[in-house]
Amino acid sequence: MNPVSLLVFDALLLLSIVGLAWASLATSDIRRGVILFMAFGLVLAVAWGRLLAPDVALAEAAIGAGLSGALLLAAAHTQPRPLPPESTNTPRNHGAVGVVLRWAVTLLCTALAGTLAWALLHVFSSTPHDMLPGAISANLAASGVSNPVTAVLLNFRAYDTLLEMAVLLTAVLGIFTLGQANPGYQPAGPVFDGLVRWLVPVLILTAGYLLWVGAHAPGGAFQAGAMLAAAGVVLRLAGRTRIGLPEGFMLRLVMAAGVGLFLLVGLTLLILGRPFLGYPQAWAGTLILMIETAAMLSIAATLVLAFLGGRPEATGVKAAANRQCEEIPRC
Amino acid sequence: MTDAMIGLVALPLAGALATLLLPRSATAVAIGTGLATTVAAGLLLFGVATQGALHYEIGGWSAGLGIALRADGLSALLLMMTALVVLAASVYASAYFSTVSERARFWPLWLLLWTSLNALFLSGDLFNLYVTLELLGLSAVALASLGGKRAAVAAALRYLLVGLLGSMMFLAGVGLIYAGYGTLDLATLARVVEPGPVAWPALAMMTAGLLLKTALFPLHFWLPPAHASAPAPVSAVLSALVVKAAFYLVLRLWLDVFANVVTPAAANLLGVLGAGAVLWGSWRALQAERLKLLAAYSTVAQLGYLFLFFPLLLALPPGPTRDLAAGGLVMLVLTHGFAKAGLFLAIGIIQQRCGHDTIRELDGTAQRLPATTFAIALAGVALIGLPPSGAFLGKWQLLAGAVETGQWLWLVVTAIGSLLAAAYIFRVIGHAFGHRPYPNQPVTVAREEWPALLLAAMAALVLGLAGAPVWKLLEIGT
Amino acid sequence: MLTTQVLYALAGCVIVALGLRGALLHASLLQRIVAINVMGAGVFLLLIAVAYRGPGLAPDPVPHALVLTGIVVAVSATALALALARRLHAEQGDD
Amino acid sequence: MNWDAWLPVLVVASSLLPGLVIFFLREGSHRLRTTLNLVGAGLKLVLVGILIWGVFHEHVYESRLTLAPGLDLVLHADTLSVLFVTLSTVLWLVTTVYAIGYLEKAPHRSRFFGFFSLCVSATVGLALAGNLFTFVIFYELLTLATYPLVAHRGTPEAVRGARIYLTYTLGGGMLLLIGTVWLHVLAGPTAFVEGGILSSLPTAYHPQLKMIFLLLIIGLGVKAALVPLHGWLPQAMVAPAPVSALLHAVAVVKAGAFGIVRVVYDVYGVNFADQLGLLTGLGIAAAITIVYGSVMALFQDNLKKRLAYSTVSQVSYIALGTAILGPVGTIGGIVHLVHQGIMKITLFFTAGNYAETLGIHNISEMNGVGRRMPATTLAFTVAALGMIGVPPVAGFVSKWYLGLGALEAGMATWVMPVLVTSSVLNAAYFLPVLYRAWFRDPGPAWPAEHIPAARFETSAALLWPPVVTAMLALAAGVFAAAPYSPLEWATLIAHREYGL
Repeated sequence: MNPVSLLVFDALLLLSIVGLAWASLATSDIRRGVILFMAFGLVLAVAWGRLLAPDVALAEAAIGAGLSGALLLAAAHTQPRPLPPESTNTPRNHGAVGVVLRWAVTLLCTALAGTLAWALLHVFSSTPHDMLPGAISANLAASGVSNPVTAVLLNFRAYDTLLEMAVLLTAVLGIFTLGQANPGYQPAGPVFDGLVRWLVPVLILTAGYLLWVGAHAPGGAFQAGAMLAAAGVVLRLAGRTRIGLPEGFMLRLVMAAGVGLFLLVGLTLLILGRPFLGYPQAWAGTLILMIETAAMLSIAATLVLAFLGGRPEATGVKAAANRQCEEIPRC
Repeated sequence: MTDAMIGLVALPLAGALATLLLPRSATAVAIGTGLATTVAAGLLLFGVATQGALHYEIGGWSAGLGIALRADGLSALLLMMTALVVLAASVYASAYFSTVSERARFWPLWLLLWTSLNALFLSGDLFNLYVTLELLGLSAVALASLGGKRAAVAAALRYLLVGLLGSMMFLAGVGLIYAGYGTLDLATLARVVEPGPVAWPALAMMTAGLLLKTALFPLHFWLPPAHASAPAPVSAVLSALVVKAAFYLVLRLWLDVFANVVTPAAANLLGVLGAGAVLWGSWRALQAERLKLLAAYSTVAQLGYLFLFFPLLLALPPGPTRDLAAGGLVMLVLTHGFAKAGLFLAIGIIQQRCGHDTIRELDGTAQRLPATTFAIALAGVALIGLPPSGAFLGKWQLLAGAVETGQWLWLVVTAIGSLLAAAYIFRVIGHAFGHRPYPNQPVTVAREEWPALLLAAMAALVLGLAGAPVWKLLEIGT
Repeated sequence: MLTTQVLYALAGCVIVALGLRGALLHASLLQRIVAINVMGAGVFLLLIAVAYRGPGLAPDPVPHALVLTGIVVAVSATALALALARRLHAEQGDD
Repeated sequence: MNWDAWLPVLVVASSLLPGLVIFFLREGSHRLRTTLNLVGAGLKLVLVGILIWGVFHEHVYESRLTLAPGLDLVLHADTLSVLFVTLSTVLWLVTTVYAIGYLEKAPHRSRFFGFFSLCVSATVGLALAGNLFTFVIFYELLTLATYPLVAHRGTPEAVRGARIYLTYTLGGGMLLLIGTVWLHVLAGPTAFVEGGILSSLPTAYHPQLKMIFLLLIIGLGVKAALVPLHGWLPQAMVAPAPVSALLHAVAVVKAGAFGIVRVVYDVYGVNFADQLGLLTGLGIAAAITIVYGSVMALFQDNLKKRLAYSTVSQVSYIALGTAILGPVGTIGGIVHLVHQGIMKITLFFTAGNYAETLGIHNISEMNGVGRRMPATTLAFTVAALGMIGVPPVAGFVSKWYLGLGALEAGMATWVMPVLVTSSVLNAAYFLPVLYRAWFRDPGPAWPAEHIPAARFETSAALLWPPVVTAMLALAAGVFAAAPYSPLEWATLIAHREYGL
């Protein structure tokens, strides 16, 4: 790709990204907005690829466009067809105040974009700081994995990832407090059912592959977790009641597994005299893989539960007892 | 002593997981974790007092590469306050929530909130601050919507959207800083950053995001409904700690990391917004119909006082007077934390026992719950800034700083604000002198009233009389 | 290639502005959530543009890790927001 | 345990601790509450006795607690503070006995006596304050402790009166705080030193010092009921009798006057204040208040309102005393602080007795009350004559010294007319009451006779306190020259202030 055609490709890509972003926000119908947003996510994934960020491209496609889109569509689905007046696209106050407000906000946003651009132009004109990437490539060998992004995520800045898993756990606990899951979907027709019969095993296989390959190539726990979640979502859409989610205590265990194992490893290392989350070089690879597996399960369970939109309808006998106990206080 | 730092994050996180896995004995596990974390906070405070600022590199990687945890005087004090307030509110919550399912859902989120607060006060890395802010926002929203009533859910949703907007602005600022200086560690950044086209926009973006989260005056609209409709222990922690965390970050960025980037003009802008918050918050609190709304607007006003310190601290040259003013600021932060938590817990008792918290019909209730009324009075004394309370010392330093630097506007605003605060507090206490006969047993619900009383007493008496060590601790900079 | 970084960074700024405008102006909750996600994507685009070092060279892995964390945090926040919106809608329905 | 550092704290604690304990007592435990009160009062009296003896022999008692760098809570016993502490301790003991009798079957007594002791601790703390910072702290604590007492009855007027009281005192407190902070920034920690400490400041600060003096005096003037700021005093009459007795004779009103004395003598130094021309302003304000108070008292039919306005004018004698340059004027002002306290508390006790025993609230209902309650009315007469300035009662002594001081300071041209007119006005509003009480025939029945005339005219606890204080007033006048008398002590203070 000679530079000129690369420039044309870049221009086209960016135009479509900005165009899709603008379109998804400009429409009045929420469904069109969400679908355009998903398209925006996918094209953005291409842009990540163009900027040599494959890990992020995978995550964007799977989580950013895929699952966020699925969540938004599920929510948009519950909106009654004729949108109630107050939630139409055009802002509430149409009068003079509305116009002034819109102009003021637009002005504010352009000013914000201007300052950002001005600061970034200044940054790009000076030589980029390579102090941190240099240190990473120097310490990559000691990190137990060869993919630098996974090394940063799970070794150098492991503490960030631990807290990020806690964020996921908080989100799903918050969703649980808000009530029961949405009603399920009607059973799928033969074609969709056939597709599901093939698609789900493939999704599970790719999830396993992505988990394993993350150590030395783009991939890792988040992308694998998203794949697994996709399998669960597809089963849910096909109207299946059992979508592979454990129940009761096991479900809570899986949800807590990601953060729990991470914390357990960190604390045992601390007890053994090493710094918190400071994996010994010999064990780093296996430890990271162990943590990533637990993280994958937790992420998958969390994202599926988010798609369900609430506490899953317990089906088993024990669950019935559990539900009955729920109602009587002091149980 | 550095293990105490890890303990402060790991213990509540482990507690959260334990309460999630064992819903039946969630309360016992939670209170146990709470005690352990408070001990850890005490150890840290002792460590910082004896050995000076503590520093811990997670994973053993040097600060540039990995994430560093830092604890200086200021963060150690805030951690200790957080521990005491959350522990007291936990004891209160164990009696406040009646059914097992409510408690099973409450405790994990509660301990996750505590984890995020401790992680935020300890963090020495910009992106890590973003993640802790996000964890704090989400757990606070989840807790605020715990009641499940329409008002609570609507307020929680608006709070979440505002929080997300704030976090995105903060992340944009972090991105700019990383682009410009190639490092995310606060200590190295403080050495490297210099005024320029990268530092100003980045600081502006980060500050805008944080002001949204700390509900400073023009951006405070989301706070009153969210804090007023949340369950009592949650609104206590929201008002006393969660908004303070964002303020702590503004303080850390402006006075510590970006010290030479910040201009007095920008500080004056913060001061003016703070003054607006003081007057507007107090005025709305005076007209509030419900006790919880009054307490929420009083939070908006009290935050205004904290921002009044910025123009003073920047105008004063580094030296003893500036340390005194900084000490006054911390004293106000701590006293408001304890007082507001005590006030909300007391209001929670009134709301639970009498079914309503409208101020006009308080006559009978204030008589049947004398200990609660006494807690409200003590908390009120601390909120107004009357002598035995720590806020009196804080306001004294604020007035002294205003006189020293000749910025008389802040002096006038503080005076008016304090009188308005006296008006809306004594409007409530005035109702305590109704006609009902005096009940024989002053404390009716021990497990709920003692936390409220102890918190309010901490603000109104202990901090006021035993506040001197705060200034000594603050000299231990990062 | 310097121009690629600049191009993508400017696009990022535009998307941030669009997202912010949408978040502030829209009345319907779902569109506000979409707008915030768009703004987040804009910020991530900035970060990745900063990480890009040129066609042949290895990019800086730190922003990639940050963006990965950012995406996961964004999706969990969106999930909670949507659940709150759904509960609010359900409450509005019956009262 | 080093005794000198702990005595002032013990003096304050001797009423603070019983108060805190009483708060949590159940309503029914009368005997325990009464013993606690009396033990506290007795213990305080003993401790104050030791304090007097020590200070008389140049012994230094000081306890210091650092609240923040540069801000110390200091309790320091010097001659002036001991005078005020003795006054409040003696009158607190007497008022406690009276209050126990007065609130026989009333509700909320634990709360009442709790705040009552807190109020006295604040007054004693204020008296013993070693620097302006501590003075401001106890000044605000006094407001907090007295608010529930004024609103004790819970009737709408009581709550309204308390709210007005609060608005005035908190506003004044804020101005006082600003003045103190401003002074602290200019002159550092302002300890109370006989002869004042501000004279050494550069002349560039003088305009600021004048502004600060104005702020301080307005802040203190609210509690000292100087004219424009006295509005709360008549409103606070809704409080029960022991409260208005202790408040208006000892605690609140005197705190303001004592503050003015402290600021003029121990912060500015009287010569420096005169050099700045501040004393004339203060003198004029005091004079206006004296005349205004007396004139307003003429038109009040309600007995307690009349006494309230008489307090407004009497307290300004102290301010007038400080405004008169020279030791003799100072003696007059300071000794009036004690005399007015004793006389006014007797008047309020007797007014309480009339209300409690016969249901009399207004002067028009007092016909022939002397025959029904001779002892109480006798005490009323002694105190009333003292207020007018008739020898041998204590009031005459202070007015005599004020007049003498004015002559010596050459300010007689306007001070003497003020003294004379106010004495005439005092006579104008007290003598008709005496005449009505002694020489008029009582009406067919008393408005509401609660306590029948048994062996004594009313219950013992109500009767003896006014009689004791009346005798004290008489003794203070007759034995003025005796050692340890208020006059002697005031002379000692004046000499130490002027460094004679």
